[in-house]
Amino acid sequence: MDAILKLEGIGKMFGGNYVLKDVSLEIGRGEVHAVIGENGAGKSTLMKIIGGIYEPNEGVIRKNGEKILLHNAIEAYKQGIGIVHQELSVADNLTIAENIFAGRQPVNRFGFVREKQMCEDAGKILGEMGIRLDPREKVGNLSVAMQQIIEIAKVVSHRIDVLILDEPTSSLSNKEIAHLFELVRRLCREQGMTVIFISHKLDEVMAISDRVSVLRNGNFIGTLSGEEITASRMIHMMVGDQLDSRSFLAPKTPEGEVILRAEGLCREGKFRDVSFALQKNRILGIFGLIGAGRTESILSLIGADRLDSGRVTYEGREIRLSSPKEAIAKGIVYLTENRRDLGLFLPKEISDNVIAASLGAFTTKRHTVDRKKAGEAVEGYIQKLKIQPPVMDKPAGTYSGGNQQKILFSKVLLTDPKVLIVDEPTKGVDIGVKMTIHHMLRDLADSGIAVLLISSELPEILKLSDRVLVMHEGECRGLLENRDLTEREVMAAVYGEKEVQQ
Amino acid sequence: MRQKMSSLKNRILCRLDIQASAVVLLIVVISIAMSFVYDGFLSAYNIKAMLMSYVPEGIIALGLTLVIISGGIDLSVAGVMPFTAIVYCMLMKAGVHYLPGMAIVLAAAAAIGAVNNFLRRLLDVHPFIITMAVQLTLKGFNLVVTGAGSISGLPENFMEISQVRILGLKIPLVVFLLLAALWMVLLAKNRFFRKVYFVGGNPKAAELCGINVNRVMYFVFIQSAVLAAVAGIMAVFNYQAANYSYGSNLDTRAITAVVVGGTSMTRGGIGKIGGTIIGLVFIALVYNSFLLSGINTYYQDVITGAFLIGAVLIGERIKYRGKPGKKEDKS
Amino acid sequence: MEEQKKKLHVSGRILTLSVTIVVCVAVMSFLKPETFFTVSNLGSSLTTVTFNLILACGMTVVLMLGCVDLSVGPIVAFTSVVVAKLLQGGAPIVPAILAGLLIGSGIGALNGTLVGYGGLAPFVATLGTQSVFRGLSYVLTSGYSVTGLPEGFSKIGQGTLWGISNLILIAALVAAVLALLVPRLAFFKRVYLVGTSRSVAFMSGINSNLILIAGYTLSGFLAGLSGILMASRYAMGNAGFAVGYETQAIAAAVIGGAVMAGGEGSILGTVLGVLLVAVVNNSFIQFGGNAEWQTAISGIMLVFTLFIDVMRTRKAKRKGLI
Amino acid sequence: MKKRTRTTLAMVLVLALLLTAGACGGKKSEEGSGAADRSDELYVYVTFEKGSEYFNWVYAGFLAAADELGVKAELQGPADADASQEAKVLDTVTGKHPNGILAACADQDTMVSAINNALGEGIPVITCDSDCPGSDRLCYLGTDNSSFGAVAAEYIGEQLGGSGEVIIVTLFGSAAQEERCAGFNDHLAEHYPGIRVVETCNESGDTATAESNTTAALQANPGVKAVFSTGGTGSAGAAAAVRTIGRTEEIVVVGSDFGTATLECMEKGEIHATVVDDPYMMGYQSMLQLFAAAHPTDIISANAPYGHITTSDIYFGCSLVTAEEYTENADLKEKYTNTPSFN
Repeated sequence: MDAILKLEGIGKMFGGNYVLKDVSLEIGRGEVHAVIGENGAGKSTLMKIIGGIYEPNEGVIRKNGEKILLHNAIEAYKQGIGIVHQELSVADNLTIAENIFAGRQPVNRFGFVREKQMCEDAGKILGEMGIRLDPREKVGNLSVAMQQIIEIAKVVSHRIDVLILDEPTSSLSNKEIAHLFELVRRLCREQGMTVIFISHKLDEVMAISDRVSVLRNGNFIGTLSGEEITASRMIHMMVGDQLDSRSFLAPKTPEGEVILRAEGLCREGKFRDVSFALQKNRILGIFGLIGAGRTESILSLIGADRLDSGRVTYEGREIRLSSPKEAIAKGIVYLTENRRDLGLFLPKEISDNVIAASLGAFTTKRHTVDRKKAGEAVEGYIQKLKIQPPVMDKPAGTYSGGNQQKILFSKVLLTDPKVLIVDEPTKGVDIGVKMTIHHMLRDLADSGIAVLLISSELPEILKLSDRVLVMHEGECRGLLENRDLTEREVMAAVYGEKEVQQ
Repeated sequence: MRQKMSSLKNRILCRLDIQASAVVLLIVVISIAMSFVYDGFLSAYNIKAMLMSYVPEGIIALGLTLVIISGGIDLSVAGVMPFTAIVYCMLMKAGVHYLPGMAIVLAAAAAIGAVNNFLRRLLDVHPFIITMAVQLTLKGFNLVVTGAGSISGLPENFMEISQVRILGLKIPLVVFLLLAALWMVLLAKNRFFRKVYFVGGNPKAAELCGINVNRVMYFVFIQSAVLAAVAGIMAVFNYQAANYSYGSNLDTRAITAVVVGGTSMTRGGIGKIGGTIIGLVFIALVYNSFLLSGINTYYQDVITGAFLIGAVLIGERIKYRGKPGKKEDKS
Repeated sequence: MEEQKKKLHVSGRILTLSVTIVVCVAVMSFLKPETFFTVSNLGSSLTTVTFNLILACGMTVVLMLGCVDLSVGPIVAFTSVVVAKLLQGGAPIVPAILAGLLIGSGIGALNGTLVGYGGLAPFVATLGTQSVFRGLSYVLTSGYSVTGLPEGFSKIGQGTLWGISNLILIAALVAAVLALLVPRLAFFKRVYLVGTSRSVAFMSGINSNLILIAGYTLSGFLAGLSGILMASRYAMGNAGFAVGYETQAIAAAVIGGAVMAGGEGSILGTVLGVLLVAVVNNSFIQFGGNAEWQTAISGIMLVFTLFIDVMRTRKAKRKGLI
Repeated sequence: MKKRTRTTLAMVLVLALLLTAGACGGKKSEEGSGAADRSDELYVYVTFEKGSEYFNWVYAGFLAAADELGVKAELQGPADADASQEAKVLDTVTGKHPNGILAACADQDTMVSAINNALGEGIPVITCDSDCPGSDRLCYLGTDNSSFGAVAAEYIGEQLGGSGEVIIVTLFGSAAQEERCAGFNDHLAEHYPGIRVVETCNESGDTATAESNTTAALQANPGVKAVFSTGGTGSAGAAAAVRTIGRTEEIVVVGSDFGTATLECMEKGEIHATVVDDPYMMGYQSMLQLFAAAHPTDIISANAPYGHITTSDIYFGCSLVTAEEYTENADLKEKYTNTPSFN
């Protein structure tokens, strides 16, 4: 197996600590090579290094034997390496065709874009991927899932022989995932393309990849090939010795009464008759893939977005929340999954971020901010959640993903909520912090708070939720009791009985 | 089927830019009404005079459209226009022929445009601040160089060329129409010009898919300054003189035209040259109607300001149904 | 690094400004002892700078909101005209003044609503109100100064208290109150957060639109106050007052450390910015430099102070401070 | 989507009707008193800094003469001093083919092509207050600005007894005010060599800026005994400056024109005298000349296609009104305080 790509001793440092340490591995030509690891294992960083976005502090990348040095995306494309990023990078003010051929549209001799030919080429590429979309459609009008596919089409349209897919299936439906895998296999067979596929969903990895490399906490553990690729081996290598108790964290207190009930929530084009009930001391998990309308329904519930119809009763009385401000005042708090745009004031220091949601509590009679009381509260949470480095005046933006999530939790908990809604709480967080968050959520529930957990990570849902509400494409597909519920049963509910049999 | 229908509706919708069409409707209604008030309103002479009076604003509005689409703003144009007019006259009086003189002045403007972007990146500051500082500096310089008087008595060969008419139109108007057509086609079709939409829409994504964002921003600020220089030169063609007071609040009128035409300052990457020209015609029309109908022209500022706010409100409320702009944090 | 850089940036800026002012004053007092460093010169040049100072304080708050207010000049003119017409029509002084402050705040609130609920870009909204109220000022007066104001009213702008001109005292009061409240008041902490990111503030339960309206209302109120003081100082209301004052206010605030991206800036920095521009202009005239250079000076100073700031943060970075 | 488009269209229509109603309403339909058939003749006065008090007085005279002759008059022009804007206004007005245009030019050269173009269309054009010598305008009616400056210099020369330092406050860029400064300096050099002009400040059309620049100049030259402002805004600013440094008694302040603010300072004794020309008469005379130019008789006139209009320029004298004269003389006060208003 001649290696199209060899990584030797790759090391990368962010703000003083190693994110990747001495990673060496080989990617065979024409194979589908999966790179797996828990959140925070350094998968995305490694891929960004291969894709030319980051430059490694140590180590060498060899392509077809000779050393290459990449500074930006353009040079990577020249070397035949294309990367599809985890966060969407499409310009939603432009058409599909323009997004696919960003900056390299076919032009005539005056440098004028040949519109017709561009649309035809775009149509051809979309056709190959089995998508019937009008290339002149504005990307802004497409669903998140469709935008992800446009992103992939854009990268594939470059003449590349190494395609990196950074967690591409996170927002695709089962049908779309099947399409994607079929396309990946076709690219490998027909065009001899090498695909590096990053995921932390083991079933997908087993379905598609020829070889699997495992990363843990920035170190390279090993590569499995052929029959060696089994779920248990992979989990063991991903999690290592530290026993990641995947078992269900049972509640320690009796079930409290229903504090919040939502019936028939609807919003045109986003979600239809979403209903659920939240009980004190219990965690209700909502499982579904991105684009299933879970976040949208919650945003409408707390008044951040429009709600067309539906009834919400809270502590016995019917309410209609007009803004997050009113929701927080009533004790209903939402921890957003979009830290960058909705969660934290990145350029501002920790103390500002933490007290931002409960300024009222820290305002003295003379309308001034009681700095001492605020300082103590923030200090308390820094100790309690062990935020590193434990300094008050460093900007939130300079912290790692895990610590940023801790800051967000401090901000939310400071408002001492009665109902805590967490959205993808462990996204982009390293394993250590993930454990603390899981145990914290369970302790919070035991302390009397009604917790609503939104997550697309099935193990996390199964580990924490007392009851699981399954949503798919804007509808509730079923409410399952979590008495040793298995992943298969949940997926069955997601797609409804018949589809799973195929 | 549903897929097909929505894209068809969509294509119509984005063609029929609500805000620009509302302004076109207003233009038609006002023209009809004015033709009753003053019968010579739709005469060739009046239309020509109306367009002639908005040539400098028009040329500058073309450049500003690209700057605003890319997410920036350029106030230095109000300093560059008189500056180039003055330097151009001084060069000609010093014996430089008007063609090389033109080249020198355009090069100087390009340098100013480059300085705008360089300082914007070096000082990591909003373009509003840097271009305002450059405007103040240039205006001060213009005042000192001309000693607050005006420069005239230009050489004979220039006086002749400046009176030449092409197809019955004066040179400044012809130059504006040519530039408008060129910029419209380039922005719609040319690959490099299209990059401005990417940089405006999603700068990070543009960087990732291989667009040299810095080079695009240099181009945007340079073309804005060069067009301001062209406006300055056209003023000298028009008046055969230069004065420090030219274009004293030209930037306000040009930006109003661009924004009324539908280019958005809260959402990057939205806007068309066609919209800007519609905005321009609208403002020229309002200005002209006041002049001809003899109403107290102080009301004109009130009406123009009110229409600017009204037009953008219509755009915000209808086109985006109040969806908050991605960049609403930026001013 | 961002916040440290910002912390260093604001306090560093205040340091640079104070040093520059002290150096200028020292040099000038040395070169022109009898004309520069006299109580009357310092006092009188301060008096003439008060209008800019009040407007610049209002502008600092708007910049902290990540916005800009181009309509302060016309608000000054419009308020002066309306108050003068009221007084000319025989209205008693105090109600006329209250009406003026109300008008200024009203226009500010309009700006805030257009930016907040209307979704307009701050530049576009205040550009619109700028031409509307400049036009209305001319419509009301068709260019004439509105005179014949009662003696008591012009006493405010022209009188002195303990030997110091009332204008300086009022401006100093405004600056002191704001300098005291801005770092402490919870309202300004919300302004500070909305300026950084409206969407994060909205999700954190801060009513961003209300804060925007309040910020612009404060700027409008201060512009109204300047309009009243100007009307009383020159005993007339005039539609041509304060043309282009918004540019000077923004320049002074930015020299003082305010950042257009919102969230940053201090009242003290702005005060020093206004003083520095005044000292430089004053010295320029003392040297008999032709006054035509004045417009260019503030432009060059703006770029220069920003430049020093960049150099200082770079040097600090090299020394591993941040 | 449909409902919202309907509301937009409705809103847009309302706005448009509002404007057009304004347009029709505003059509000037003043009937001239007495004169027979000339009521549809239109004479336009194009100025810069439309709204400055001085030009309001010129237009008042222009309008009075127009009413006398039973013709219509109109005031147009930019609010600022941007010469290129004023040239555009003149081009547009030419399109209306008025019977005559009176122009006060923001600067000497920019208006040349606009004026010649209007004359080319057969419209008589004359200039007033600030001339445009390079153009073929028929004649110029204006104040003899150099004598304007000389009158002020004479008064200051007497008051200061022939020696001392003086400051001039002027609007940079205004041709008329530049001539006044020149007249002031020449007269001083000739008759009162002992008096030295130490500083020329810019009032830049804003009272507060005039005050701050003048204050700084006064501080820089403590020996100054007199201040002369060549414009209305500058007068109020200079008076305020002198008041700021508290030397109202020692410093002689001479203003220009009779803006309401200047008159008030005169009453309070903060301005000792003001040089006044007669803008009202200038406007009135200009209208008469323009009317004559627009009505050629069968005798061929000096400037052929147009009527019998003076070929040499007309200069109006100016005089000095001291504070005492103004306060005692009742009808003088009455004349200047009832400012004409028109829309």
